[in-house]
Amino acid sequence: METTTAEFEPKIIAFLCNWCTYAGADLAGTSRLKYPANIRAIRLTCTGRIEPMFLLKAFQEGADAVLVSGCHPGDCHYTSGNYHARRRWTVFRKLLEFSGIDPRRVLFSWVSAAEGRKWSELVAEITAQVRALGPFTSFERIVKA
Amino acid sequence: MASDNIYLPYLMKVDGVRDETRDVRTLRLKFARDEDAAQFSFKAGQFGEYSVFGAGECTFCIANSPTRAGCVECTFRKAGRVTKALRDLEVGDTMGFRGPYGNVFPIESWYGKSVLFIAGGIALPPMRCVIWNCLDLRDKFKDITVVYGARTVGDLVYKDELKEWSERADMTLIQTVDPGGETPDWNGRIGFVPTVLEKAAPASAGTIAIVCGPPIMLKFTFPVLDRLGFPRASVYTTMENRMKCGLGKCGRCNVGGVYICKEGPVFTAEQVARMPAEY
Amino acid sequence: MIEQLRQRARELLGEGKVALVIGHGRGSSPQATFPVFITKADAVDRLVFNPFCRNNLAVYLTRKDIMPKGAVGLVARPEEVRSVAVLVQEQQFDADRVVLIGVACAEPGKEGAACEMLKGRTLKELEAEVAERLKGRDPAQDVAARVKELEAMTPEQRLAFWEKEFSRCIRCYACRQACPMCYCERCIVEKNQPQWIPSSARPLGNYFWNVIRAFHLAGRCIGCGACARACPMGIPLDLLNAKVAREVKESFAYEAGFDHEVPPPMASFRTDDEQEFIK
Amino acid sequence: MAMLLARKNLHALLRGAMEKKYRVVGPTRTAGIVLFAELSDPGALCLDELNTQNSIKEFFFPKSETLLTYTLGKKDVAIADDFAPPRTVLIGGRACDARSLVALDRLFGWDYKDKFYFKRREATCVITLACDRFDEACFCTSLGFGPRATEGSDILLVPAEGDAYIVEAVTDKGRALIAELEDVFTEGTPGAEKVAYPEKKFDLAAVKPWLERNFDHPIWKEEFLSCLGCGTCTYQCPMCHCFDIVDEGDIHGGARCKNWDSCQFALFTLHTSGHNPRPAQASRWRQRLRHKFVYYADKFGTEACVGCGRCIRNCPVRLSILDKLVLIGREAAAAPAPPAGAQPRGVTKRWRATTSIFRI
Repeated sequence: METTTAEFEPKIIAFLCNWCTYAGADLAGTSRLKYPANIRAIRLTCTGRIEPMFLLKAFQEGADAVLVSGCHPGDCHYTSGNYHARRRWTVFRKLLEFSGIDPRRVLFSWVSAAEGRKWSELVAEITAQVRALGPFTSFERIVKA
Repeated sequence: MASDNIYLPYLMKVDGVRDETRDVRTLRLKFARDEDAAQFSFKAGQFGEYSVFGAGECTFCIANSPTRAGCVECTFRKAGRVTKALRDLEVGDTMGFRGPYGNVFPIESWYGKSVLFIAGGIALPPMRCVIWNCLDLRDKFKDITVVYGARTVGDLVYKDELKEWSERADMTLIQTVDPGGETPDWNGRIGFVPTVLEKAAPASAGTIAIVCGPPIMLKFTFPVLDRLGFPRASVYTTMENRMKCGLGKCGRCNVGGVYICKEGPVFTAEQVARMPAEY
Repeated sequence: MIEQLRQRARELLGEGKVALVIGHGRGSSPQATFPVFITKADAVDRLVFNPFCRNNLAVYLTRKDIMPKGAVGLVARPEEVRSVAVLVQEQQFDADRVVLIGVACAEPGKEGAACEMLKGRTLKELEAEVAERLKGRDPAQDVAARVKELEAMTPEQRLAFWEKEFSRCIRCYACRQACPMCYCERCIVEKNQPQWIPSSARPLGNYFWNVIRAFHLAGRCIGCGACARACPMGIPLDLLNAKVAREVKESFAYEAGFDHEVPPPMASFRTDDEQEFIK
Repeated sequence: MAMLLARKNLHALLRGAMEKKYRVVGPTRTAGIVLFAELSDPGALCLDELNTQNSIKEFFFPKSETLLTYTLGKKDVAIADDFAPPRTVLIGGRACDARSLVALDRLFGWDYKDKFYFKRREATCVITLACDRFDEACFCTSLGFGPRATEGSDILLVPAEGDAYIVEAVTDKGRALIAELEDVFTEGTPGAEKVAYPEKKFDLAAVKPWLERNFDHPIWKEEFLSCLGCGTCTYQCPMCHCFDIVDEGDIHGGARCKNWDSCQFALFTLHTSGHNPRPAQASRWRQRLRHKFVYYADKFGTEACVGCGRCIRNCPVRLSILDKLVLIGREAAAAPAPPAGAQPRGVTKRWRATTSIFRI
């Protein structure tokens, strides 16, 4: 990746639901809305499909932050996948925090297929936030050991 | 191996890929370094540890005959992490091989006798090495008979070779599939290997029997051979237990006090009878 | 009290209501009790109960290799009652498969503390009785205090703390094996396609294993502390579990093992669950 | 006259070794338990406990050893296996720990020689401490040696009256280390040895033939029901040596590792087909006992057990191998072996299938 400055460019792995956020991100693209290229999107059927292990694996592979994003409550393509996911993440992010992973590196959002603008703004915001945090070197220490 | 690291594999290049069935594949491997190829030799019955770097190691017998050396072949079914990775390899890719390990079939002591091979399903590969070894020394043996069965016609491996064997006048091939596994044009037998064997009733006098199959097949085939009058010392099998090191250290392949990897994999039925029922 | 316990066990076995009673037996000292398996009414004198009976016996109820076909009697402290409630809630077996012999100690682990029989007979009665006994009492205050200490640290400090604790992990899985809720036929750590959790006892695998295990117990752990006591390397696993249990309680107003008839919290939801953390 | 090490000079000995650039490993207290670990300074040495939680095998056969590293190219793979273990002084092991090394030498040197183990062996000087106490889990004497046996040690320190250890240099390596650190040792008249011997608890000579004869016996079904199937006993055992070989890494490269594995795990022997030769926990216990006292003894001339008692102290359900050996010893005494040659041992008349005979 080319950067004009020596500024740190974080890698953010985004696990996106196929029906809402992925489509929202697509809309942002077709609407020519600009947002930072730090996001690596992984499309999944539903937020309910996202295993907690996916997040840990992303950190193992060098992610500086992870984002999980799906349909707003009530809008799940499979009726209730996002409700189940919400419960899971409520606990898992607290556990990760307790295990030493900065909660500012574990992010969640609801972005619908119509919210291209929200998506672009969200990405800009979290990229700036993670950039300010710097690289996740402490986890890299565990991976490399 | 030149190295003092007994866990260090030879680097091998995939030289050929052949699909045997829907999920069974044969790889032909050549040594990446000529000096390894020059000093490598093996005998029928030995096995090796095949590895894909990043996926791990897996134990298979060497499936080609030492009379047709110059390469190492393995036939495997895609079942787990390593075999999946092996299946993803293409010609020219690099993988690892440690071996040869284990004891051998005492083929020279069978000279002048008839040999009967009995194999089930994916157990033909360990047998294939011995069959070709015997066929390549055809005049040393009297009758050569192969009884081979699989669950379905589609599960029979080495179809080209089966065709060749069935057409050869100097050997007999009896093929069978489990009831329900036949196709409309199937002209082999139908039935489980032990049953088909008992019906075929090959002569036991002056005959060596070599059996290979899953534990459950062995348990049903040995009694048949007992009844057909084969002395247990003339019945050979190659046992396959889960192995990791192949070097008699990792401690998992033993049946009773016998380490399959070091004292086997080739045993006579007489030796198997002395083992506890834990295989 | 012990006579009442033995009498109930004697009746259950004598009347053929259960094929087996699992309880605590006397070891070389009162402190060293261990699980015993009693199949005959005249052997119930082997049962003991004292404040040092700390093994969670519910762990055996899902062991297919030893459990009889019929019903099982279980000497059940509040920990076992709650464990059985979770196992029944998760449909591992029917409630009538286990006959609970309720017992309790006023201060587990304390020499001379009073022990008594619980009155309830059915799982539902015992759940209520245990809930009543535990009301307003936090038996694991020291654990809660240590959780608070850790929470006061920065994430970096906590990561360093756990890195150091987990560095001792030898991956013996005593934590898993001692836990009644870890009944999976194949644990996630044994799944290798892909290899979710590295199996080597190295920092990354150790971190993943211990964190994921705690998560898999979310809303299920009843806080018996068997994992931490089983750990031969002194890793404070109970802190992870206590933290998760507290989050579940605060977010979903749920505590595991008091009602086997409600849906498990991680397999259900409310449309108005909290979501402040979601942007 | 004998060579002595004053107890107060113990730290000086370790400091001397550290100054000579040895890695010093010894018992140290961490998180409430005493473990063998690298000592950062001599003061970290902790000799309070009779026996450490972990065994010394970790320093010869680590829980995860890198056998080779690989770097993945497009079609090629580069592998490397440089290995140079640190020069180490290992202090504070017991006679049982030291004896385990001699027994493990035979396995790792059997035919194929495991360089990782032997290079660590060569680089390590083992200073053993004879025991001045024992506990109920100790049974070295039942295995035919004792708390001041020298086997496997390079130097043996025997506690004696007068706050000193009597120093026995057992090997050339031990003598060389003593010469290197000679300042801390003194010559003197030794006080009486303070060595405590646990009583002999079973007859080893009777246990082995009983185990050989009784592959099928009600004991196997009745006595091991409480086993949880964890690997604690085998991982803390100085003699258990089973391992797994796995690759760890990413798309660029990684390492092939030799990791501890345990015969007590259900997956240990599971075939790809789903068949498991040892289907029940009790069959795994039988394997553990028979491996230690029959198979290993037959192959290597020594039991794969040194009586250190770690498996007993650490078992979450207090399932004691010693209790079972005592029980087997009693069984053996009650039913003596049939006369030799009466019947060839264990020959199958009927071909049987492996089944689970362990359910209640």
